[in-house]
Amino acid sequence: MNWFDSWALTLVVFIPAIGAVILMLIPREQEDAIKEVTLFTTLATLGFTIGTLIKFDYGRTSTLQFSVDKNWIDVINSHYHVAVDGISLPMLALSSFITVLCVIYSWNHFPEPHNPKAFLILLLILEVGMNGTFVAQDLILFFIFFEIVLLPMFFMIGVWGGPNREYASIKFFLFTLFGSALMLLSFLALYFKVDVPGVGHTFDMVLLSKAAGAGLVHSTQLLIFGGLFIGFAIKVPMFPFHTWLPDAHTEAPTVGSVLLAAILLKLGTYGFIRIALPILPEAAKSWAPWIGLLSVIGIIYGALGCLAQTDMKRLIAFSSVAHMGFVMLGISTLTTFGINAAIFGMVAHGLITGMLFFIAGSVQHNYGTRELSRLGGLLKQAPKMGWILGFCAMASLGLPGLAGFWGEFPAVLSTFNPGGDLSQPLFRTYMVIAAIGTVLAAGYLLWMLQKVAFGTPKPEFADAHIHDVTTYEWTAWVPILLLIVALGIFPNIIFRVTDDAVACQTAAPFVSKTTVPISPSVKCPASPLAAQTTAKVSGR
Amino acid sequence: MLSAATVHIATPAFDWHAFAPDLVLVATMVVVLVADLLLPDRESWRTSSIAAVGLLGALVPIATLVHSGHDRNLFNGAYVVDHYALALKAFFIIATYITVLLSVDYIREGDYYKGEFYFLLLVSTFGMSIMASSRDLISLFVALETISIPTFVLATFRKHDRASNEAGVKYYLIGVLSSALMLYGMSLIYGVTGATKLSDIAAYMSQHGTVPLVAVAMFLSLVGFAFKVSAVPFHFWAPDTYEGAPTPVTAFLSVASKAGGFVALINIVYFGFFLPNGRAADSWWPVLWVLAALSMTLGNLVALRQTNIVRMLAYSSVAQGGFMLVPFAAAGIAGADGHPGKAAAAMSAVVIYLLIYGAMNLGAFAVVIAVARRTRSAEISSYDGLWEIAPGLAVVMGIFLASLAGVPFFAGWFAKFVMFRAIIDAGTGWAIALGIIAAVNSVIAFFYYARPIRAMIFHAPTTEDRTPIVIPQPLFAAIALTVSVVVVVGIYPQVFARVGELAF
Amino acid sequence: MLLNEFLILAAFLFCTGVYGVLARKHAVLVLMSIELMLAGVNINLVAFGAFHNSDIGQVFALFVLTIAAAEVGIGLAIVLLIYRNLHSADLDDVDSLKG
Amino acid sequence: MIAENVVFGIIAAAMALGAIGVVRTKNVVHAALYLVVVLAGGAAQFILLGQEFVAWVQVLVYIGAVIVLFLFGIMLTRAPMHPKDSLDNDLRWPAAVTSLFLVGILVGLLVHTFHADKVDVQRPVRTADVTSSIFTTYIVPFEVVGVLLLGALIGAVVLARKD
Amino acid sequence: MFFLDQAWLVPLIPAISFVVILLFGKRMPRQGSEVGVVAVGASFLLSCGAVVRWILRVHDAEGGSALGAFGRSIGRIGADHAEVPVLPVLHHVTWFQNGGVRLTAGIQIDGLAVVMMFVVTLISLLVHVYSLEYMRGDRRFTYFYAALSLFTASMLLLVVADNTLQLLVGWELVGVCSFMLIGHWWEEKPNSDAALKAFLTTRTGDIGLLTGVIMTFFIVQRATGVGSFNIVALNQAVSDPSSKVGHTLILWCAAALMLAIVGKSGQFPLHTWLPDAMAGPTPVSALIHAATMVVAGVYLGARVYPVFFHGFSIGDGGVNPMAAIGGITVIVGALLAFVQDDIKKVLAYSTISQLGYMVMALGVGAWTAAVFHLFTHAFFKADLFLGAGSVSHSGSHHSFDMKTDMGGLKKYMPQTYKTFVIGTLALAGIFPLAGFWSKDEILVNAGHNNYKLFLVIGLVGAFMTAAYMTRCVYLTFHGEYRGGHEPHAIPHVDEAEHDPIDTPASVEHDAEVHPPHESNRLLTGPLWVLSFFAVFAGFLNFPHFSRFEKWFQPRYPAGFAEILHPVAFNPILATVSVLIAGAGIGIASAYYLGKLPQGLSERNAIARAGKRFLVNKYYLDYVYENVIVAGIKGPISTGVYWFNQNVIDNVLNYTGRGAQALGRATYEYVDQKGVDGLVNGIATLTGESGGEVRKIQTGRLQFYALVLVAAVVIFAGVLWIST
Repeated sequence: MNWFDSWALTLVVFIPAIGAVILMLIPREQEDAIKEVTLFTTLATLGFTIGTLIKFDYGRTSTLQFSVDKNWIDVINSHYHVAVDGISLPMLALSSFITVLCVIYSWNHFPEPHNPKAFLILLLILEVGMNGTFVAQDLILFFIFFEIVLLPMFFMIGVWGGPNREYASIKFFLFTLFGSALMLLSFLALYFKVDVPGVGHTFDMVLLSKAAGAGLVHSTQLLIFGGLFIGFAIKVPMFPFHTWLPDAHTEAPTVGSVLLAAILLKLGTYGFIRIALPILPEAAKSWAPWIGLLSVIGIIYGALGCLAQTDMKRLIAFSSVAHMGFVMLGISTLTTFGINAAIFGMVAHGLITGMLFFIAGSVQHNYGTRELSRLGGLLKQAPKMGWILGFCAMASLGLPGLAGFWGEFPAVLSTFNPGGDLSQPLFRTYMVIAAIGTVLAAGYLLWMLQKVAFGTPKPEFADAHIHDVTTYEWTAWVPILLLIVALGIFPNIIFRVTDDAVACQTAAPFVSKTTVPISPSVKCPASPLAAQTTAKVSGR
Repeated sequence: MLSAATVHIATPAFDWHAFAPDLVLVATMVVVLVADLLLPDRESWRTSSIAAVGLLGALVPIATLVHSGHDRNLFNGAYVVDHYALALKAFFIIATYITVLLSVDYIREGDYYKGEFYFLLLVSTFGMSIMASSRDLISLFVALETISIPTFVLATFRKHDRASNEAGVKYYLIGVLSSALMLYGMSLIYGVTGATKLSDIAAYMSQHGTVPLVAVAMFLSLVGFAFKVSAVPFHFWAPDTYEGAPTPVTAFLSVASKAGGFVALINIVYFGFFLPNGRAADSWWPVLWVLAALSMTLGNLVALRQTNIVRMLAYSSVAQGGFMLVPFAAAGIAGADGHPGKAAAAMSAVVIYLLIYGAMNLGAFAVVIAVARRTRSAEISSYDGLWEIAPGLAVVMGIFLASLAGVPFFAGWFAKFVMFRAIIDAGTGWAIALGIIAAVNSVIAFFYYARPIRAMIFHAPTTEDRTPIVIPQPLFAAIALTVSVVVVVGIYPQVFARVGELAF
Repeated sequence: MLLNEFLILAAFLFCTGVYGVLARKHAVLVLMSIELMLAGVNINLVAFGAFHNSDIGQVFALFVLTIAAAEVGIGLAIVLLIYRNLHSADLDDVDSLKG
Repeated sequence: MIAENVVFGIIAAAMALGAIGVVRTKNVVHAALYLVVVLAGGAAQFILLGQEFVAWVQVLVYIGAVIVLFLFGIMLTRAPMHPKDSLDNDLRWPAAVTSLFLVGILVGLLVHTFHADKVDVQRPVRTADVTSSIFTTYIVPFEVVGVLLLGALIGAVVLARKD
Repeated sequence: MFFLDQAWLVPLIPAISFVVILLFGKRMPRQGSEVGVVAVGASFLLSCGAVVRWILRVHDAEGGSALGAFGRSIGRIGADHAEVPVLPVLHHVTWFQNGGVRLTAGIQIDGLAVVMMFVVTLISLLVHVYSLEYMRGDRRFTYFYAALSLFTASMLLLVVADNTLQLLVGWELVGVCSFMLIGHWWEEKPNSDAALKAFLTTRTGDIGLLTGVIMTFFIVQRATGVGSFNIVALNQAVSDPSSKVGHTLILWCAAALMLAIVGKSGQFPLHTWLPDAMAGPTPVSALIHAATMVVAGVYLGARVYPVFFHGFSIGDGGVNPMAAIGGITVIVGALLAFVQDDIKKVLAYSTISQLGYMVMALGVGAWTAAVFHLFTHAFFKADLFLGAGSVSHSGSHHSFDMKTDMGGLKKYMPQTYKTFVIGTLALAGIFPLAGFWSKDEILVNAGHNNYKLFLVIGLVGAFMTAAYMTRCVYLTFHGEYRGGHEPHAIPHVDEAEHDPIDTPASVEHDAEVHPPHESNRLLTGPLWVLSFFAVFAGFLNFPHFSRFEKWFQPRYPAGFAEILHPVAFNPILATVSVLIAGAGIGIASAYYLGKLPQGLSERNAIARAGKRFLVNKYYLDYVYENVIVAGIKGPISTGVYWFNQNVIDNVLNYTGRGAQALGRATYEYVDQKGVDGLVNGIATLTGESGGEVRKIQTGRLQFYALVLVAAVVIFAGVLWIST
């Protein structure tokens, strides 16, 4: 255990916090210094993330690495336990990566009322929460980080947001708070009700996963899962808990929207994969058809919502509902295949929708409006931006060869043969609905593209001076665009990281006995506890 | 008739060490009074320093008592100095100390009796200190009155202000009515059990079980404390009194005095009515369940509609009181289920909640006082754009409100957490139901905690005056102290968790 | 003698006091009603003391008496203050804080 | 035994009437006098119960001090001696109903619990025991009451003082 | 075996070219077009190499050296060719791993693939060259070439794919390229509308592809235990009679993939996007919407043919969805072609009709015939499109309206005219041009496999094809030139109006400056190349020579061997079909010429008749209108057209509009008023109840006391009762 192994994750989480403290000490007037410090902080964080990526042992992605486990709150037996495995690694990388780009983008894009100091402090605190959530291996720690992101985002929307920002910010906050209150109840119930063999009551996610709900009667499992479900589903957001999302996105400043779409929504799906499924597998089996149902409803519903929008950002926001529907559909199949797809979908959606929000922000910046009826001819006035928009629309609609496809297709594929002895006809119906959803996705995205980019500019903007993509924008965007292509062509970049981890940590309890699994055999690291529980699960 | 002069009164063995904190407080009272007499009128605010020093001085024997480590049972267990009592004594003293810090400039700049103010504060604190150790109905009653009677006066301290008068009379009358009801209940308990010492009462009940009269008597004897913690429906005085009383007094009422009530509740419920065999719990947990649910819900709902921040905080404190009552119900449920261990854990949850609540609520009031120095108003609208004028105050206020709302990394989350933990631990359907009510309420609570935050940060200032708000040093110290507690405990809750754990 | 004779008398006094507290307009009368309640409590305590043949009832009653006196003192002071400021000691007039 | 019961009955009746008088009279001074009746009756009952010390304290503290205090209060607040309108507020009926319910519940419970319990009035409690208790077991509350009284005194002074 | 083993280079080179053009094209002397031409040229050479190597491989398998084999096989014309297995060249690498399954990317090079590679690269190369002139001065010249490169790469990726997933990738990418190129002039809304329509319609078909591909994965999983998208494995899995794969699954898979074919290959009823797609530049129409992309559906059908064969139970002579849809499309497309005034739309409907032939061929079990027709059709249809482009470029001021802007162009554009007529004759199936052989093979097989109905349909289609093409040729090249009188007064959104920037090229194109003239070599060169193939490609499957069949028909035991039984040439049927086609030409000519007894032209009767028309322009128009309206075809075609535009097309359009309306309604009523309304309602209700509860706090002290005591009473009462 060398220095790096034991400190890397802690640093990744808390360097932004240190940066935030430093920012507080810099006078508000020294904007350049503030920006530079922020950039340096996020870069340092990214540096450590990259270090983690490099030193990560890809041969055993299903094992937790860089693990640190210290006592934190003794009375409740809660630990400061951080670690990454193949499931969290991509998310952690995404989070620290996008944050850097957001800082770069916002360099001279600070929305009113300006005040970079406050804005960047919030951004850094947000990063603490995001990174922390993805590395936490203790339910309480997870909960804390999960909640930390609320306040900065609340202020970002509320202070730097659009005209209806107060409503949106409160709505965002209350929804999430409501979910997390129930989630906390469920965590506590897990603590008290699950008796991990040889350990007793614990908040440790790893141990709880190994126990896999041992000693819980089914109805209790269902209830606890219900609490977790609402908590995470609100964050995702799944239909019908999605209504905070369009408002929050529409009103949020660009960077806020980007982070919201790229990372914050992932906290919910990550929670499903990391917590809900492995810890309560039996309940997950009972819930999965309903989750699947809500997912496909979300896919269609989000698409229909998009078609009704007149505001570009709101449209993209609704598209998130649909896309996250695919992610959740993948999760609801309880198969390694589907959950891998979900993780891929999370990353892809993070990049693509994040990028779309960047563009929406720049469009707003240039035109002062996001009304689709007033826009047009972006390709004419700012061809590069127009093409990037087209590119992202294509990526978003799931064009093969770009990242979006690998989130959708395998998810849909896995619905053909769901795990955990779920009903095949039901999930195949979902498959068809989801496939129809892809057409609708193409419909609304291209419709948006047509409205915004094609045609000629409306008379009111005919003579407007429109900046094409600026240097800062290029710097922030190019990495995303490259990644979208790279992941599209080489999906294995992510799949190879997640595959074993998902198979061993999330999907293992759902391997079906009656149908042939997609995955023939996966070698998981042997743990006496795991073996014991697996035996128990399969013995049922 | 009373001529038996030869009666020999056995001098009880007196553990002076155990009483040292209380004695320091009494001594401070005396010094304050004398100093007030001696000091010229213009200098009499200096009594605050004496009070402050005395309060801090009282912490010294507490520290030595903690250090000495063993529990002290005096008078056959009627008066106990254990970790629980010491922790709460320390809490009361520190809370009062912060109240003194809040009061210094408020009292100095107003037309008040200065020495008397601090004297009365100290008397009340003394009552709390006694309360923490009392394990006897008579002591509890006396301590409760010692807490209350000075605060009746303090609430009325702005003598020429009609609102303050009204605050005083409402507080007084409801307080007296409640204590009469409580006394009636106590008299019945005494009548049935023949004892006033809580341990004897517990022993009697675990032998005989409860009869309807005892159930009603227990309930009646809770009324006085329910009034003190402003549990719905005994809360009516609170909003009016909080609004009318001088703000530092309000802070004191909402934290120290309320905590006194909770300590009394812990004493009577846990040491008196809580029985390991669970025979009595059945008859009182539903009461506390209902009180908790009502307090949370009603407090939150009404707080939604407040425009005055003090009044809002009053209702918030009603709701927070409801949250603090939740573990009582949990303890009762666990007790009735035959899990005394869970009940003890629930009680430690109350203690932890109290400590955290004290820090954040006092802090919030400190900011209210600081802002009111400038705006002379407690309307939420007067907070518009505070972020522009005084970003520091706005951030700090935001932290306190967020903490009250239970947002993590501010101490409030841990308070809520232990509360949820207690109720989930109890685990029955009723417990879960209460937990869900609490969860829903903790969300509703955010609605109104967010309103000042929105006003401060999202709204533009209404005044043109952008000069910075001057915060006097004591007030600054109070704010700094509370905010650091809120942040540190939020990140490392073990600090307070340990206290709560030690207490039970 | 039946214990209940005293207890019922006490209950009656107590409830009469309650009625007085709720229904009397003048503050001083309300304070008197409080004294009625406390008188009831005291009879209870003393009766129970006799019932148990212990001195605790009496001691308790003494404490109640003492503190009741202190309460009345404070109460009258507050009433006086209100009368000075409002020129009325009617509790119905004290209703400016509400909502 | 019968004699005691008769005495109790007479005193109790007087007390009850006095209590009703306190809450019904239209004259504030009369109310104070009715209260005297109740309190004096109470003292008598204490004696009847063999608890003499508390009885005399009752007489001294209440009738000697508190009632005087009330009379001062009445004077200072110029309470109406012959008011035109009622001294009651409009919550009279709900208050009456509530009180009746309360008394009903209490009496019912008492009867249910102590239905035939006898109290032995022939064994008076020795005052010495009382004092002994106060100064040993209850020394803490006793001392606290001292502080409390001081606080109440100063508090009352602060409030009542004209300035 | 370089050319076969390294066939992955074929799609890779244009892909690289795409990136290079995109990044550096603008800075190059010819704005990136040179890169595109060179890259596609290289791919073409590699493809040619692959074709040659493949042929040699076939003969190697039969033993003996290649040339010797060639000679021997000529010598053995008519001999029964024994089935010697020729294995496809398979290479793959791990693409990604998911769920423990290694999914691969790779190439499957066999006869079908090399044919397609050849066709795609050849036509792409020609279009690249053609566009150098045609698109010169276009405002997005560089971008155009980039898109062409990307298209070529994607199409080739689709072609070489060894698994259905990779095929899906290529499939979607060509769809996107089609979208980009149809909407090339996106400034005008109709163009972008058409692009959207094309993309969304094909995407609707892709529902089928998506689910179908998924099912292919599970078909293999059922059969082998490990899921895979591999095409060879798939074909084996469905063909193996002992496999565990249920017929239902295969049927569903076939149905799903059929939907994909319907969408992509413009089959009834999802064909309406194809005419609209003519909004794109003409070279694009030639490349994408005639020769290559639209046949991707047919290619898919051919690729996983065993799935359809077993799924739809082809070969037992019964009507199956594939044959039925193909047959309907043949007739519908042909009927619609009659009433078009836009030359490109005539060709588009013709394409639909011809694609119908191919699908129908697959549906009647004529695999080889379908692929062969795909092969030949690519040449003459590209020829026709490029010819139309040439006409519009040099003859009609960038208009495609035959009735207002063309006519009599024969004398101005002789080379275009000749190549166009060759293409027309090939398309009409006139002996001995390419179309004759391939169409004939379809008909023969349909008849042989007992699909008499489809034989009839094929003949009727052939008749109509000949007729509408004759009309087209007539209107375009004969008669009197009708353009030039009112240049630029045409409301038709055409390519002339696309360039708001006055480049020299667009000035040059002004009709008043330049009367109709022949196009330059960059345009006519490709036309002649294509004409060459249109004439000679058919001889590959000359009866009993049957090289096409021998070389390119799958000859490996992966499901094909037992189901492909192409039948021999049937001279009678061939005669009949030629006669029918000739009749079509004749009757059509009669409509235009027959009423004019005396010849007017020096050279031939048709032209003479045209001259006469020129003289009596108004009269002729009048007659023509009456002929169309009053004639036999008139009411039918017009009716079908009406049905097409108002019912089928509107179904599509209304589906779009309906989806949008549904979206609005969902958003408005369900989301905003329902779900969100509920949320806000709860919030409001909470606030309101706060307001109500607040009223208890009356400010009256004794009211507080009353409530307090009342609560005590209630509590006490309840406690008494409950204990």
